[in-house]
Amino acid sequence: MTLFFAVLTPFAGAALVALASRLGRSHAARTAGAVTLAALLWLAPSAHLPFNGTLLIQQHDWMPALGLNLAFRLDGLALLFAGLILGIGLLIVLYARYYLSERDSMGRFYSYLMLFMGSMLGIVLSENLIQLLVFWELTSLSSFLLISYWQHREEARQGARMALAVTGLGGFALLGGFLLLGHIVGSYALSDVFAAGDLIRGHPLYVPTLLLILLGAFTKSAQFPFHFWLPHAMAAPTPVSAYLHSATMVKAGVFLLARLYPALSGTPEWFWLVSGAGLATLLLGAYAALFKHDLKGLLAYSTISHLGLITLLFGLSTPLAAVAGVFHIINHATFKASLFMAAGIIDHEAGTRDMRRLHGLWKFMPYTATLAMVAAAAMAGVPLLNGFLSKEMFFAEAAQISESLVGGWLLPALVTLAGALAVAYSIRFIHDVFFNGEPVDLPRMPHEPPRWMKVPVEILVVLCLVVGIAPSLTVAPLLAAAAADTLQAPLPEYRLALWHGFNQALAMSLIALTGGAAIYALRRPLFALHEHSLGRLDARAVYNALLGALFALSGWATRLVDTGSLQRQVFLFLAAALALGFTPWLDSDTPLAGSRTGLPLDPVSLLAGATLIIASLATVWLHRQRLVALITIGVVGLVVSLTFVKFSAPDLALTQLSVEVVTIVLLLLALYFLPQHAARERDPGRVWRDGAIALAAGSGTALLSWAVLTRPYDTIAGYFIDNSVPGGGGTNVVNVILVDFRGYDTLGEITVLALAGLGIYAMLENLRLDAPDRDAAGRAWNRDPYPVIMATLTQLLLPLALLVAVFILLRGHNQPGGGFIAGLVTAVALIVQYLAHGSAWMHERLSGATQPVIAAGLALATLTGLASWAFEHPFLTSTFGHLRWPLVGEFELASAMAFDLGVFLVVVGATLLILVNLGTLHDSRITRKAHL
Amino acid sequence: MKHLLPHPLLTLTLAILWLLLVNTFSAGHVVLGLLLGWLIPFATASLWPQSVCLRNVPVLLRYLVVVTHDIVVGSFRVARLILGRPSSLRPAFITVPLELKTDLAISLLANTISLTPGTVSVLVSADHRTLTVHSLDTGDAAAIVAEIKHRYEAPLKAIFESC
Amino acid sequence: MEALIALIVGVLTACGVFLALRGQTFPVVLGLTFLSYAVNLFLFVMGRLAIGVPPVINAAAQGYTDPLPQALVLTAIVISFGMTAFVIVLALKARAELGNDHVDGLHSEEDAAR
Amino acid sequence: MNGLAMHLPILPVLLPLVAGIVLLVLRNAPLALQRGISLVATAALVPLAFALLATASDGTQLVYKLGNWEAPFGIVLVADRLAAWMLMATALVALFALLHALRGDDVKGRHFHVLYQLQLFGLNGAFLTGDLFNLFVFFEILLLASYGLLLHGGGRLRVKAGLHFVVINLIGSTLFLFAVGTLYGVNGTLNMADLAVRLARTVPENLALVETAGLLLFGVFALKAALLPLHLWLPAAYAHTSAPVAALFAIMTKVGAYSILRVTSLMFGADAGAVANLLADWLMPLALVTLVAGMLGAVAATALRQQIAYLVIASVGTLLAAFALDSVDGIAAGLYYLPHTTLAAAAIFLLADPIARARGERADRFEAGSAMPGAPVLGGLFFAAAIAMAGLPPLSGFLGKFMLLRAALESPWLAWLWSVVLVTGLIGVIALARSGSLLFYRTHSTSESLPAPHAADWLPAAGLLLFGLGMVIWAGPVSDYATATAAQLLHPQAYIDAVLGGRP
Amino acid sequence: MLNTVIPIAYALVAFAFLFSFFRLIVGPDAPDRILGLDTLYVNTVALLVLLGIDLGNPIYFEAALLIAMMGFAGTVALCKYLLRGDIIE
Amino acid sequence: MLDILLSILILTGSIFTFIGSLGLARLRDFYTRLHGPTKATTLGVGCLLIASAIHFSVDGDLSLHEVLVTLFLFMTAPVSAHLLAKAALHIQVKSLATTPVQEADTPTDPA
Ligand code: NA
Ligand code: NA
Repeated sequence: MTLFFAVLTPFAGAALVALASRLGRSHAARTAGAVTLAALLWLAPSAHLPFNGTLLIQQHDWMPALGLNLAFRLDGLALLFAGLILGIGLLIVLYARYYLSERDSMGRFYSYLMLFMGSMLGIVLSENLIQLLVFWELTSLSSFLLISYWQHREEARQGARMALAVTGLGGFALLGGFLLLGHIVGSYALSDVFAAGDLIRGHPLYVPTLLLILLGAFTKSAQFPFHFWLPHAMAAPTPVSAYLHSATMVKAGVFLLARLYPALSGTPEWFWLVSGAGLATLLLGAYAALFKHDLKGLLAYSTISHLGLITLLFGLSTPLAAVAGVFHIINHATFKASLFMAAGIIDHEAGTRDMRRLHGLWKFMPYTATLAMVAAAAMAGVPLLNGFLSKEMFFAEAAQISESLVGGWLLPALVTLAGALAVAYSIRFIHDVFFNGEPVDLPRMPHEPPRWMKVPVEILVVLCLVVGIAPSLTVAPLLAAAAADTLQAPLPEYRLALWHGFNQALAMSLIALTGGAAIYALRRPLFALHEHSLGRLDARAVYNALLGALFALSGWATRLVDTGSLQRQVFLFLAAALALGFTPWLDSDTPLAGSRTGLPLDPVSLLAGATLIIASLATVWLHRQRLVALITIGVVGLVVSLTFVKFSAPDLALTQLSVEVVTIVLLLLALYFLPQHAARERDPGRVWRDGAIALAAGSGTALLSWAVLTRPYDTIAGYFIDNSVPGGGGTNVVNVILVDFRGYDTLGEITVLALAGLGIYAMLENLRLDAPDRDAAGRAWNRDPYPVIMATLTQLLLPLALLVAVFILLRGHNQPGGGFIAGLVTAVALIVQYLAHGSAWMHERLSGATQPVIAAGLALATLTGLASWAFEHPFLTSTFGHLRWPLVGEFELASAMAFDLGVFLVVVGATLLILVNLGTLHDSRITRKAHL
Repeated sequence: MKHLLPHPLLTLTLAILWLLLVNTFSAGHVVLGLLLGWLIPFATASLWPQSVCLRNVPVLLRYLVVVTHDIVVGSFRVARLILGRPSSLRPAFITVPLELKTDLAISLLANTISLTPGTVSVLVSADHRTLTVHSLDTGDAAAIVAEIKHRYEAPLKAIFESC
Repeated sequence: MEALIALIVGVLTACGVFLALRGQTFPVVLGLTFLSYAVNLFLFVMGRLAIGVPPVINAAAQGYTDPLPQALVLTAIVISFGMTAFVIVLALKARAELGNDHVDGLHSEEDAAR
Repeated sequence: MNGLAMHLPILPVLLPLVAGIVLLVLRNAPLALQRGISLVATAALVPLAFALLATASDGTQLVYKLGNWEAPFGIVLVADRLAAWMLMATALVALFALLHALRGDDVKGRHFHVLYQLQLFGLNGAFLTGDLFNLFVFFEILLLASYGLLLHGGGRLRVKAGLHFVVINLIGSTLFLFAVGTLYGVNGTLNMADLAVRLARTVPENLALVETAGLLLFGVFALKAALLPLHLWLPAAYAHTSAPVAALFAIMTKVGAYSILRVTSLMFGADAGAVANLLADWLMPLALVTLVAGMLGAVAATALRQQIAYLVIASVGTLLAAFALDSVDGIAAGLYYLPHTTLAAAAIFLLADPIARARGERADRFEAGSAMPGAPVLGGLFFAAAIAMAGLPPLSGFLGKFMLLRAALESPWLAWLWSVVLVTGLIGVIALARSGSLLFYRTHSTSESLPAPHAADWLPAAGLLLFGLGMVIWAGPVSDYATATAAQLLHPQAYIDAVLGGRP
Repeated sequence: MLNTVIPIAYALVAFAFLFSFFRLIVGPDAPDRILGLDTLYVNTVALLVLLGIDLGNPIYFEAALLIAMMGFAGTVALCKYLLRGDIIE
Repeated sequence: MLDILLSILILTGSIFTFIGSLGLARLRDFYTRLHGPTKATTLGVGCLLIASAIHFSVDGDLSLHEVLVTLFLFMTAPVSAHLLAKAALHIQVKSLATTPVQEADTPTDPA
């Protein structure tokens, strides 16, 4: 578990730091330091293992079925990186404590830093590829937070987003690559992957796998053409740059190359892709670094260049090159971190990083200048410093490889050119900043930084020197362990020493040094040339254009589809339904008509059918004359009811009839507030289009009906007819289905009705519509609201109607009728009273509390269903029996009747709730609360 | 008693209507009919204006016979008019002065007029003093008014407005 | 007879679809009503057409039509009634909130002229 | 079994119904009492769902015969792994959304709690039913409740969105009935297990007919799931309603996805004879196009809630792409992804509310503004929620995506699915990074002074995110359950036997 | 005898239905159309009664009863709309 | 015998139904058209209902519930006619007879 805890510690530390920062600024820094040390301590007991060649793997089950486990690995490479991450991390913690100003939130900074540290540690210690990817993405996310730390700066926000976008691209590619790798190998464990190198390289999916993984590595390591994000990430506070761009974030990419080196390297694809990208990056970075006026910009491009160098080394695919690559990882981390910190000190003290203004700082900060100069010399590859050693190995390998290539002289020439450029920009860094005359217009008078701010730089510079002078006494064991675990093979012969004799590499170094000096001397014409040529090229412009295109495309596509038009939506849905419905018939043997013989057509039915069709078409034709449309649609409803009657469905007919009238009343209520007539279509083309859709949909449903009606079928209906009386206690099978066999549907159905009522009630609240005082023709309304004949005679009808309602309710179980119809009859009877007398009159006489009625109905239906629980029967189990009462005689009682009564109540309540509230919409004379 | 049984006549009517509805004349349904006949007026009592004054049941019965007769005769007459030449009709609006006072009586009169030969009640004046009637084929308007008053209004007044 | 019913279902659907595609709330409501007629009729006739055999158990009955679609249609009628009521009131609400009766709240020429 | 345990499958349906009725009765009771009842009833769904999960986890498929009528004659509830899974997701989202609503959204209109409980009634009923027509009924319940909730509080944009939502869904309901009707007209039954049996025996003369019915049914479910091109109702509806309602709606698209999965696996799956693999040609392309359209919409969005709405569409695409793989691994990936995306979308909807309030008049529009009160907490939570939505590690979205991509390895759709999922993933990251930085990064000094958010404003969202984290920590058992569920779905014979009791 | 009378009766009622529908479609004024609809309802009652006698099944009675009631309610509402616009005030 | 009675009733009923609607189609202004349905059709349906009552009563149980529909129709038809006429007067439809002064525009019911 130790490795797991080592990784977990910084994550937990992030929270701890945030808490500690409430106690004071330095508490955050101290806590962060302690957390870093704690992580180191977790590793300490196992740190000796890689040196013995012992591999430590710790594993915990996570998603074993998917091959995704928490698995940590400590080998040489992992240890090297863990050391860099935590070691340099510790120095950064110290440095940042003095770097950040009073206005910057310490807690936030260190929290983010700890998150990042933990993520990096996770990458390097992962044994499982997917788990590695998890941490990989976490570095992208936490670096986003770090880069955008100064969020009020536009360039910080942009830089962070750009970094996230580019590394995010890589992350997704890497996910694909790892999945393919895992698919090829059958495991995501690195150990298994290493063991399957030949299988991988020979697999047909090798090239896509390689491409995806390299995309991940290259984006993270800022390899050409994905390098552009890195300079923009310099908007981060310098400690962040020092950490992310020396030892950690960007190194994750080359770490991945090293990590998967045994599995993926050694093929021509690997060679050309990796070394090609490395070489291009090496040159481009070195070239661009020379022309940057921003101190951190110079360092950023230098970093790109050095990452290219390392990538190129891994691309060369020779064991020695790989060793050199690992070695340069270490060296670059140390000198670049110190250089960034030095640059940060300069920025911090002088208030600018512009090398056109920074001159002659030697006079103000000689100590810092000395440190920076040593580090810059290491960067240039000056002997006695660590950078020299790895660069010599690099030159040697480049020369070696070139012997086996056509046009082989080109590689040594180009890498020497890159070396010369590196020398030139290093000289520029030293000479421009610390010498070269007097400072120009600095915001502050620079002086040496606080004591403790220099300590991290001192430590790193000392390391550069020590390693450079006595490599075999210092770095050698670690390098050996790391390189061995990179190769997963015995180490090649190599010697870490200052002096290898006078060989080709040394010659290249000398050429680079002198060439670099020459380039620096010629800098002014070169700068001018650059300004007018390559300086105008900007990868960021391409990135911005791409992003702009994405946003433009998104906006265009989204607005194209989503116009906010309901008609569009309805059209699309209908078109989709038509496509779905007609497709099965396209290449099908299914005949349209079946074998069933139908009923003969009689004249009355034909007449009714014709009436219905004419009324329907009239409704469509006259739909702009809204009252007329209402009348014609009333005919449609009437004929539909007649159809139900004709084909043996009296219950349906009764229901349809009642619903019809209530709907018409409802529409009339609404019509009062809506325009009486509507404008003509603005677009006559739309009428044709809609007509075509309507015709297609109509044909579709007609054909579907025809197809089914002409076919025989085998139905479960017989069961209901057989069991209606013995099982349900009722002779009206439809009603028994509704209240018993499928009572659950009915419970749902009355809930819908209740919901409609309540929803409408909620909608109507605070809704006030202007009541028109004239009709469509401009006539004032009739001044007699309650004609006396109507008022008087409807009063007489009410008891009769209620009697009918009770009749329909009670007989529903055995004859056509039931709660729903009875409810509607009652509601209509009461509505007629409202029509005849007005709501004010009604509310004086009737409580009109409809919501309790709805609640009571729902409750009654539910409780009837629940009652069966008492008898250990499922919900809604019904019972019935025959009772004998004196005088009255025998009669049947069924629990389903109580259920039906519930239905009745809900229908009455909901219908009245809807109609009455709608009716009093504009009437302020009545306080609405009173009758709800 | 008045509170417990607000409309005894209605109760009886409803009980009979119930028996008509269920098409059964068993004891159970008689009880149920009476129960409903009591319950429904009880529940809707507030929707009733005042207890109906009803006297002169013989007059009422005779009135019903007259009206039924007139409906049948009137229908034949209207049928003949419809089947005849439409252009020969002499439609007119006729104003009938009212002696009836109660809304119920006026409404029943209007109803009767509409059901019987060639006339439809169209309007009751704001002061309830006159009733406008549309006549399909008007020979002598005054005769129609007189017949209405004599044949329908007088008995209605006797039945509903004599207490 | 089956062909007539199929034709009716088709006509009801076509009218419903056409009206549902209109721009004002009122024809849309009418269109939805048509669609519910169409589908209720469709669902009902899925039990096939039968005359004079209502599913009411009776010693004298000559048979019974399929009762299940009838029960389903009853449920569907009630549900579409609730839905229609809701959408009518919603149309009014939209009229109040959007200031006109266009489904997208756009001003029709008539509203603009006012 | 006896006592309440015997009725376990129906308890998640009845509890919200009874609570809804009680709340309707107590509509004038003190607010605290109403809230208490609503909260208790909603919270109780979590243990109920857990009990069902526990019962179903060994493969048991509880069948509850309503009215004590045998299937296929009566309606049955079937609590299998999938149903329990959906109930759990619903219960969690509902609980946290309700907690958020109690901050004041519930008093902005009438009957919030009644509608809320009945919405849950509809959702749970839809997940549990084993009857196709009953599914329709519960669709209507949940729709009508959602109409009410959507419009809760009123307002111009809300009403317009509501009108569109209602109309399009009504047309959808019509189509549903056409499909159910056709299936009944040909097969004479409504029980889904019975339909499965009969559909598998479809004779050639009826083939195109039942295929039409199946595809129309798919059209309806696709509308509910917001699959392209039927997704247009969603952005406005989700973006303009209140936060808790939008959060609860995160489960609504999943009803459509659930129905597609249930119906295709049971009735049109590999064992379905002539009608087997009905959706094979349709689902994957539509899902991928939906994913792309959703992501492009998220990029184009000009306000946070609109963006989340489009991300919900994108997540539907991802989800259905997983189901479209039609393999144990694919469906398992979808089933793991489903609660993840529901919880994440709900969390970010809930978060959008305090964010909008803390930004004053800029609300949730993507305009740079001044420093907002409570930025660290809200920003941190937004960051986490955005990670979840974008499918980045370490949250559950990543694992879902991982499972999906892994499952696609053996599929002929591999190249398409990978390209779309990976590229849209990146686009999502770009879009969310932009919105996050526009919303949270102060660009000018404070001018208006707004109150800092109360902890209760963001705790429900944080709670949802914690569940997302839990799905990562316990990813093993969770994904195992999803895999077992997928296996159960792909072998529907056990379901059929459980429902029909071995009846032919 | 009934066997010959009933088809004639059907035809007569069907024509009545047709005439009412004609008036409903042709108008010209709203009251004409409403009157047409009202008469159509009553014609339907006649049709149902005939159907009941024809099929010898009393089950259509309730439909007739309801049509009579609902037709009246519809007519009242439509007329009220013409008179007052706001039908429940 | 009963057959003949029934046949007469059915025939009379359907003829009156027919004539009422014929008037609706045939007559020349709204007010005259109003008469047909109000009287003839109502009577026609009444006859048919009585026929039905007789028809089902002879089968066994007494069937008098048709009386109820008749009663209902006779009570409502005049009210419908009245309201229609009132509406027609209000919107001033074309009339063959001189229409009365619009005195109805004063409320009759001060409540
Ligand atoms: Na029902
Ligand atoms: Na039952």
